[in-house]
Amino acid sequence: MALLEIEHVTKDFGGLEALHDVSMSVDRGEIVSLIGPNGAGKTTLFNCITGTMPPSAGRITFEGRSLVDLAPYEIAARGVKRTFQHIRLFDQMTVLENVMVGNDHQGRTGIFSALLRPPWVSREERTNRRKSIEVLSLFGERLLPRLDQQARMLSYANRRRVEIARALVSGPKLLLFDEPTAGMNPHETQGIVDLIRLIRDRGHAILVIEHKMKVVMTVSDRIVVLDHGEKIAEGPPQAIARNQEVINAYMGKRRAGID
Amino acid sequence: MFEQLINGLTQGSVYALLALGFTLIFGTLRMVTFAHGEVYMVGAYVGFEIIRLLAPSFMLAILVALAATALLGVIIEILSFHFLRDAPHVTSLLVTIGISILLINLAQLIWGPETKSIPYALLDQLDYGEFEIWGVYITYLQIAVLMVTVLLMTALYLLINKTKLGMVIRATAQDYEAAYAMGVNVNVVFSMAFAIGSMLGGVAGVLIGVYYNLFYPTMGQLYGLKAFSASVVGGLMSLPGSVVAGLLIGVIETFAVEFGASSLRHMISFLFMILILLFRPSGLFGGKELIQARGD
Amino acid sequence: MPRALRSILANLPYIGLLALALALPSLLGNAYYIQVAIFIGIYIILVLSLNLLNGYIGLLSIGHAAFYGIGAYASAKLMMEAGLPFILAMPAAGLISAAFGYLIAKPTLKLSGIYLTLATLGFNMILFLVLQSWMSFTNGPLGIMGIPQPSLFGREISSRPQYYYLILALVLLTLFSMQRLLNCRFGRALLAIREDQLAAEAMGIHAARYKIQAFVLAAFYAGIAGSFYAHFVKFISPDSFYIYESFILLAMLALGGQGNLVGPMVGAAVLVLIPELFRFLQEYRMIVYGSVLIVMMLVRRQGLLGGKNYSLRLTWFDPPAEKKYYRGDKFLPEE
Amino acid sequence: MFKKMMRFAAPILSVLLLLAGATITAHAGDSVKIGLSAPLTGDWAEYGNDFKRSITMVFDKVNKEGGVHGKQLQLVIMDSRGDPKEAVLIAQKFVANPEIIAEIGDFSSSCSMAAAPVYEKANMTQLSPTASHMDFTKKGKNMFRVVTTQGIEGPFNARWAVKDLGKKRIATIYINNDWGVDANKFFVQEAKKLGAEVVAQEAFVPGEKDFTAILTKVKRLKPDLIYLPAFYADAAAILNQAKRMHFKTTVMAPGSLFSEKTIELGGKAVEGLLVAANYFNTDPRPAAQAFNKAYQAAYGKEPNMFAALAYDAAGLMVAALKAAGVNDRSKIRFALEGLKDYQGATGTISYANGHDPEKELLKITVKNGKWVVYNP
Amino acid sequence: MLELTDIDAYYGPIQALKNVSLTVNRGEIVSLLGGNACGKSTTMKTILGLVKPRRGRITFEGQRIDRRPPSVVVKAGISPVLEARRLFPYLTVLENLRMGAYTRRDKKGIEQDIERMYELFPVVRERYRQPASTLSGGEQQMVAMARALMARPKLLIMDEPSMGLSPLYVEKVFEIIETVNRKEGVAILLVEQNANMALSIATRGYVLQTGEIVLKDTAENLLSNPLMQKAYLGVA
Repeated sequence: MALLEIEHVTKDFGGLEALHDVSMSVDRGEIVSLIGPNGAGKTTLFNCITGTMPPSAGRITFEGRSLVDLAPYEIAARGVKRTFQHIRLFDQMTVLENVMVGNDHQGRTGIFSALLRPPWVSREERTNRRKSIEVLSLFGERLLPRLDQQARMLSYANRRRVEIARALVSGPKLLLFDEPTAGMNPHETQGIVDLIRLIRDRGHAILVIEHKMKVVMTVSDRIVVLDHGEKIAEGPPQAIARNQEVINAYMGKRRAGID
Repeated sequence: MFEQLINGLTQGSVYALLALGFTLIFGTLRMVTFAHGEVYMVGAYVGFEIIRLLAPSFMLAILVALAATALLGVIIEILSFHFLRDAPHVTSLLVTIGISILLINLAQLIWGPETKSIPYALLDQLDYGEFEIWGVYITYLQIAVLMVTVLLMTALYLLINKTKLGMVIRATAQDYEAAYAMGVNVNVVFSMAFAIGSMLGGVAGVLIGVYYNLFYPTMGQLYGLKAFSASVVGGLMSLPGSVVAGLLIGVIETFAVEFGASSLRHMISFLFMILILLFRPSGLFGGKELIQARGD
Repeated sequence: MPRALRSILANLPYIGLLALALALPSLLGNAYYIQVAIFIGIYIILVLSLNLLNGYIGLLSIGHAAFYGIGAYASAKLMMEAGLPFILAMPAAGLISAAFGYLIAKPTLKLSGIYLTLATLGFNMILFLVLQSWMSFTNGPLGIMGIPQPSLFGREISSRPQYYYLILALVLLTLFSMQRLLNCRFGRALLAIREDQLAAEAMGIHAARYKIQAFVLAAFYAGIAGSFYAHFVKFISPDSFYIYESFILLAMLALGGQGNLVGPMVGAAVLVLIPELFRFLQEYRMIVYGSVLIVMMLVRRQGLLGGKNYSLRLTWFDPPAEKKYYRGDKFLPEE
Repeated sequence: MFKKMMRFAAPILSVLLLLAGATITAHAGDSVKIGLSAPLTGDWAEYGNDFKRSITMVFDKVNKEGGVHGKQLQLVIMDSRGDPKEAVLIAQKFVANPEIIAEIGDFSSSCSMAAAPVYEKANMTQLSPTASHMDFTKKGKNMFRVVTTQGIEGPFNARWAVKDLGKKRIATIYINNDWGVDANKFFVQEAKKLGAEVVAQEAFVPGEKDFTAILTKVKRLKPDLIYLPAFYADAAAILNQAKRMHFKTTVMAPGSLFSEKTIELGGKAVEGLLVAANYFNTDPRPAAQAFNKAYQAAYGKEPNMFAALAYDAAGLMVAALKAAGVNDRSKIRFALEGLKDYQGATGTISYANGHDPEKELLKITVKNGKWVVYNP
Repeated sequence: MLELTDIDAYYGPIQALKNVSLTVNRGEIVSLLGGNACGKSTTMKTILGLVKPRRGRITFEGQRIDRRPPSVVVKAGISPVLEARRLFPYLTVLENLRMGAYTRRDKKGIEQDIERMYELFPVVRERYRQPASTLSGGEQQMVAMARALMARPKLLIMDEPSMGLSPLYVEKVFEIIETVNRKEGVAILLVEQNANMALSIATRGYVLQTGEIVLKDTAENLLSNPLMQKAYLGVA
């Protein structure tokens, strides 16, 4: 059984169907890309998985247990973490704190233990810091010197990186990346591609929404194509690249007159 | 009972007028003002001065109060909103609190802290006979208060739904960025909305000031807060909702006194507000009428 | 440098300030100034507690005086009628206030933004009106008089300097506990919720629970401040807990700057002092107060010390950890 | 490090500087200072200003005549806003200033009583012109008042209403504050004892303006007398609204309503209002006439009862200072206790039996828009 | 007619546009292409005056319009079709059209134009009494275009008109864009992700990548330019 199973998921917003009967799955150690033109329902699918907007119909199971009707924080605690299309960092917190928040659900420190500070509290805090710094070190020298900078001071690419680190720090079983390379130059994009592979190699499954075909083609094990809320194709990169329907949907049809 | 109903409606119409102001301002600017009660107070004092110094004319007092409170509204808008558009909500809120403190104390300097009233010789010229219906005496002043209220509400309804300005206010309320991109000077629209809301408050001040013939600096405090809860009960953005909620609260308060709960009286509006917030945060009627108001 | 010496040096500013605070009564001498200092202390606790909500978790409460009032009435009643000693009455007042905080927070927290704010306003008004009209319990607008003096460990607290040291101790406790709370998982979660609740929840933070906890905590601290107030002024009446008191707390917070522990203290001090300093202006002084508030919000909306994280890290208790793990481009493997 | 320290210390230093600034107090050479704590802003500001006017007038006169024991009297006025907490702060400020020898105020019972422990501890005399709460003078040995308490006024009015006027069905409408609750309680107790039926007791909160609901209800109960412990603005509103609904009945009220303002605000609606007053402008007693004239000369308007009470407070204070000297706070109270038959504008005052004065009250009423002595 | 020279724009500390220069001539359709977050919408907002550029200049028919509010820009003859349409959801379709003509004072002309829009967009006539939010996405796009045309613009700038529309409607929308361009003689700056579609009706195109213009050419050349595919889609 696959890690994440999505079966016949439909989501409608007051009559407008953003997703229609979508089924797909993500397996352990797999990178699956979700592509499709703007407004195809990719982000909506992410929102359904993470509990931000529960699906109107259909089943979503993770490790065999249903995710539908769980709150976002519960889903996150089960090991599903995400990044956002429009980067959502905690702007006034430092880089390190941002990443440490990703570990919140693994902590035990509550009000009373915070006040009394038994030894395990500082141990927990230390472990959290160490893990966070370790994750941040995946980006080499880019973020380590900026641990104590407020997130809002970072460049666009670095913000992306912090967001990824935040999602990654708790060691989730499944990572959802929503356009991780948007707004990055080719060099930076390559860095992300390498990183996604590295993450996969560490044993995380990844579902990624991406527009840059080059990224999609090089990084994916499998590609799922959405258009107007429906899955129109699924398969390995080579097959998708040749699929005319996909090309039409994604890049827009060439009009007969000019073609 | 009929008499109590009339009492409640008179009282409620004031809440309604004030609540309309809150609603218009919140609906358009998405900000809460705590200086609205003081706008009401200023309106009342302006009316008082006009009747006392110029002429014992109800209409004149209302007109001048309209102008004065519109101006005051624009000033408040500029201080509390225009300069603070990108600031957190609480900043605007605090400025209006500051303005409220300032206005109360300025009024105290100008008119003195004591309760003033229009001399009876002048007031008699304003009057107004009375008539009896089912054993209840109703004065023409009471009728005038109700009529002006109804007139204003109708005027506001027409303004919002039938004029270009109204359309622009609604458009700005719904999506001010899009309105801005259409070439609307949204700053002016915000000021206008605030001014109109303040005018309603100002007129309420004149009406109630003359009706009870009592003017004092802190007269707007409790009224302001209650009208505000009426606005919430009505849905914060619904103009008809504020009217109904205002009237309803007025009537319920009156009947609370009738049934021996005088001390509960002032709690009612706030209890009502909390209940609405808990069980129906969008207000009695869904609460989107300002931005939903339909012309035809 | 030996570690002890280093931490003494690092804590020098705090030691200096503490010494100053301890010496303040003898420096001031005059009982009136000590009294002003005591009121500053009360407001520091109140504003710090409000700061938990408005500054840290981003819930705008405009009815905080309600919890202050509950604490004051609870403490007075517990001591006068249940015969509890002060040392029990004060925390009990805090707990009762916290319980009300829970009752308010639980149902209202599902409301968003402005609606929650309005609910706090409504609660404050209702509490005020209840205190005013429940004659048999609160003695209505007459208020409760003759509230006994506190006594701690057999010692009566009666002189101004004694009260001063009591409130100083409470302020220090508040600061100490808050900085412990905020410098760990709990505080980080609050900030994350303030910054972006959706992202925080997507990272596994149980926002609703944290919000309730923050509300309860804030109510607790406010209740403690109320208890002290009751036993200090020895007279409480509903007027002291009217919505305008909440507004003043908000003003103090906004003026000082929120989201850190220093700003609220400064805000409380300044707004207690302004009316005192302008007492000679008699009826003009409230005009000054209102104007200061307006001008301040327009020219420096983040407050005197807002927008920055003034870390109140007490280095004896919390050695900064990150430096230990990060050396140059390498981080140390697990110990 | 230093920077960090400064960043932290700067706000606190600035606070200290502010405090230091506040310590610069004026030094007066040959003067005696009396504190006045009164509401100059807020809901009760008008009364505070009445205090200020009357007391300034008395002190100016005394100073012109050479002062007390050769020293000029100086009034230190502070605004309590009607807030008990403020009153406590002010008390502390007065007590801490060794030049201030005694205090007059506050206006409301709650402020006066909140501040009382501070004065008591410092052994400073606190003389409130108007605090009428029964417990005020029980707060300590240094608390005095000029006004008669509701404990005296209430039963006095009840006897007037029930025994003299023969009213049997009585309704009360009272302001829900410390004073109003007391005023209502003492009246109702006595009236019931005398056999009257109290058909309604309606409270209203300070600031209330709409009384139609209460009046409609009371009207239906057909009382033959309404007792109205309220202040003049409220009373004027109540009576105006009652008139508008053609609700005619006898109305009686405590001395709080005795003011020109009642007639100014109430117009024809207050005709026939019955009041028992401490002070009356056309009171033929010389002290009252002297005050009335002096006040009119100074401020160009008729004084009210509050002004008269404050006038007497100032006069009593001057008398006490003359007797006790101006050097020792603790002596003033003995001087006050020793005063016999002080002829004040509000009657003959002595503190021989406790710190509440016993005075003969005047029965007055409104006739043709004027206050006149009640003459059945 | 429209000329952007060396525009730099920022969102907070983040640079969104670097050195962007482009021109639109009278009567032509120009496409501005690029992937997500590449600065397309920012360019459009900068032209409209919703974002203030930190550097550079924008002229329209010789008039400087950078740093001017939208009211001036719209009056000068530039009308926007906003991203995601941004209709006023609770105004009727007719009211939305009137909002488009906000800056105009000629009542008669406005009424005539409304009639014209009814002809150009039959949907608008059918639905003119309905609140805009009750329309489908494609219908809303029509209304949005009609609203923009109500200002009688000389230049129409359109932000992703194809977004979220069904293929059928995308086709239709582009047809209408062409019609509008031809019939009304309005120049159009088309900000699009749907490259093939956009270029098929455009005369020229620009490709943006991370806030910089990386390619500019005629539409035909761009369509056949392999670099364009690479830059825009990252297809190898």
